[in-house]
Amino acid sequence: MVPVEFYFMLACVIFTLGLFGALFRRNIIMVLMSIELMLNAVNLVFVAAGRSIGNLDGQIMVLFVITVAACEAAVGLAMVIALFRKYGTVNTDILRLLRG
Amino acid sequence: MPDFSSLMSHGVFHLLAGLITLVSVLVVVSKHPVKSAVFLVVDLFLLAAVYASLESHFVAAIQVLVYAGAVVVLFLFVIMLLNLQPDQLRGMRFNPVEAVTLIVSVIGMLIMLGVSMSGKPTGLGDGSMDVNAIEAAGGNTYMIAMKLLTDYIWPFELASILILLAIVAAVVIAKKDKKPVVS
Amino acid sequence: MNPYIPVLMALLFGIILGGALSALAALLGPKKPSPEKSDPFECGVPMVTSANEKMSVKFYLTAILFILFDIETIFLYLWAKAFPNLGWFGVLEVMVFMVILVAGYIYVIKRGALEWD
Amino acid sequence: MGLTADEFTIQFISTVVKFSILAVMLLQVPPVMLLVERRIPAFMQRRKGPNRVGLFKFRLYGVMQALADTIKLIFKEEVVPEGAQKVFYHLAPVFSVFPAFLIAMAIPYGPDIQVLGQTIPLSVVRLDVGFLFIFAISSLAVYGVTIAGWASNNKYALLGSLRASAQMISYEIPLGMSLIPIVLIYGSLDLNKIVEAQTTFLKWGIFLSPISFLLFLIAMFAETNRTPFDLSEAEGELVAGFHTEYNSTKFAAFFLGEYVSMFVLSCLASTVFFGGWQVPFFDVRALDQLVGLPGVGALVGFGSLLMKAAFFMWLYVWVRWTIPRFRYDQLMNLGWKYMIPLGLINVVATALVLAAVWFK
Repeated sequence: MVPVEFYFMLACVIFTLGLFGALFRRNIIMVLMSIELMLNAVNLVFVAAGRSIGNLDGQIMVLFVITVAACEAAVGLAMVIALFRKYGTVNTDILRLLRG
Repeated sequence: MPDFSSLMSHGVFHLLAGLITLVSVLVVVSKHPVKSAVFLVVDLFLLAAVYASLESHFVAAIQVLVYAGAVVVLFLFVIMLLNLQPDQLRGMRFNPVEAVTLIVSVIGMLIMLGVSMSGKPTGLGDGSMDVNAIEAAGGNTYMIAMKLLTDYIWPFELASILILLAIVAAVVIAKKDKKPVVS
Repeated sequence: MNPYIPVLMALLFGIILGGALSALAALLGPKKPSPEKSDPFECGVPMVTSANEKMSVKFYLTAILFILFDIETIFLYLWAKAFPNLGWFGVLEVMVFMVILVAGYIYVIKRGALEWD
Repeated sequence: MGLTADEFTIQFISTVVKFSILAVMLLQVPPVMLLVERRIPAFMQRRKGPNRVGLFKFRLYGVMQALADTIKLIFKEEVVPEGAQKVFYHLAPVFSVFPAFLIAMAIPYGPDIQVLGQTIPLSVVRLDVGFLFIFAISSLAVYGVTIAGWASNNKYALLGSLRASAQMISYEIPLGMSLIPIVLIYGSLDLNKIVEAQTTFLKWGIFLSPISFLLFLIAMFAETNRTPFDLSEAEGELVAGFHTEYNSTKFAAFFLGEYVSMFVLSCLASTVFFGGWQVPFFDVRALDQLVGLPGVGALVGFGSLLMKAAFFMWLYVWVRWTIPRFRYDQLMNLGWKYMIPLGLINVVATALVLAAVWFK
């Protein structure tokens, strides 16, 4: 069987890539997508660890993480729409300038 | 006879891991948001394959159903609605806060990797719930359902409140009123 | 045998078939390109406005409500699977769950978020 | 894996055989429907329809029309519109083809058969999650439509694709909800177990949960973008919808995806509501002993399922030429304001009745 550490390593890589995207992209939608990537890395750890120690709580956690992620995407994108309507852009640089 | 199935699961894992890493990079660096979204679908699908290889059938199914089939559709819709054009990657502009955060996160990742690799690798089989035992108890989905509705009642009910809040919030934020409020 | 082996086969078959159909179009058939032919179709008149127009926010609201109801459906499936063993207790739990979500649904309807005019 | 090498070989070979037969069968659906979609309406409207294309002197009621159309489609010139997103334009047909083929794998086409002492199920994929697998894969079908419309750089295609995808996701919820009572009643997500539970006529899903059937039927028509819900290609308004700019074999790919998914949904409806491979009034599996030839029962069961599916395919055509198209606001109202509440009420009512009967 594949050691559980391999899954953790994969999750680390995905998480860091997601973090990179969340920090270095200008587009809010890209930032949200990167956050989805990070959440998926967490899910992977939950599933692999749950499988490794032999209970199903990890999988139930994933169910809740997915619920939270869907709600986050819904509300986050609603905010993107509202911002776009108000300022005509979804670029984080410009939105930062507007902060004052 | 060499352990064929172990070899196979290693091969499957490494193939999937390589593909996932590649596609994740593409998600993050693609210039056009639509391309990123499509790569994200592929990425989520591949992760579902990883879950399936871990015998987490239910999680694999909802991963495809909710993430790939719903959340990314929403992303695509918004990108198309706003008609976003390709944007530039944040070039070489130096931003100290972000640079420091990234360096710290990479160091943190290396530490995590070091810690997890320092110990003796634990096989997944160690103490894991036997797949046959789960099958005998009624299958993965059934076990999750029973656990969710007995041990996890409060999170379950709270999830409904969370969804309710998300529905209300999304409608309030995104919906334009027909008549703007006159102040 | 791993139940996902056939899934993989079907996936590969579907992708290869789709890819082949997509690629064949370029290989077979004549190629006589002309500027008129490759214009985007606009009922024969020159293109008036570009295809990149902003769309109604309704589509977006539909998609977001879809996600949230999709999750609700998944929870209901889990309950349905465990229904015979949970008895009245499970029914009660799901009733509470549903009442909360129906409140959200009624809000959406009352607010007119699903009015297509 | 718990299997010896021999057992593994048998399982693997049988999977490959089943898969090949199924794939070949599914590829026959569009050509057959090509003809059926012309002959049946012609019959309904007292026309003759295409009946002249034949091989040499044999016209065979125009059977060769399907072949002629296919050949014509293959040798058309491909025209890629100017300003199209090239990669996605070529990728979209792939996205629309593979979900339908994947779902088809999960449907049980007959009772289990015994080959060399091993039980071979007559569905290619049998998963613990059953229905959820089908919903998961079918929710991926939206991408083909969305990407095709967006990549074409054509406003009709974009409008058509947005309409079609909004419609598909809206009706996915009633589709999912309509099957929850079925899971409650039969206590399983596994399609094969559901079929096996429908032993007699009166245990068919349509009699135990008629409202589910109604919801499923409507959602099924909407999911495949067929009349009366073919808003995505309302030809008076939107030319041809999301595949306006597609021609040649790329159009054939969309055509294939549409008809295969229609067929698969027909099979699913027959499986869940009409007893699948069961034949009313006698057990198909007893046929093996009765005739003394193994596999006869499976064959009869397969035929039974195909006939039920053919009925639904015919229904698709019948409805197309009978009922006018909905308006888009009516379509969305029907989905969100009538079918979802009805689905929820159906679930609650079924649960209460079952709880009252089972738990006392």
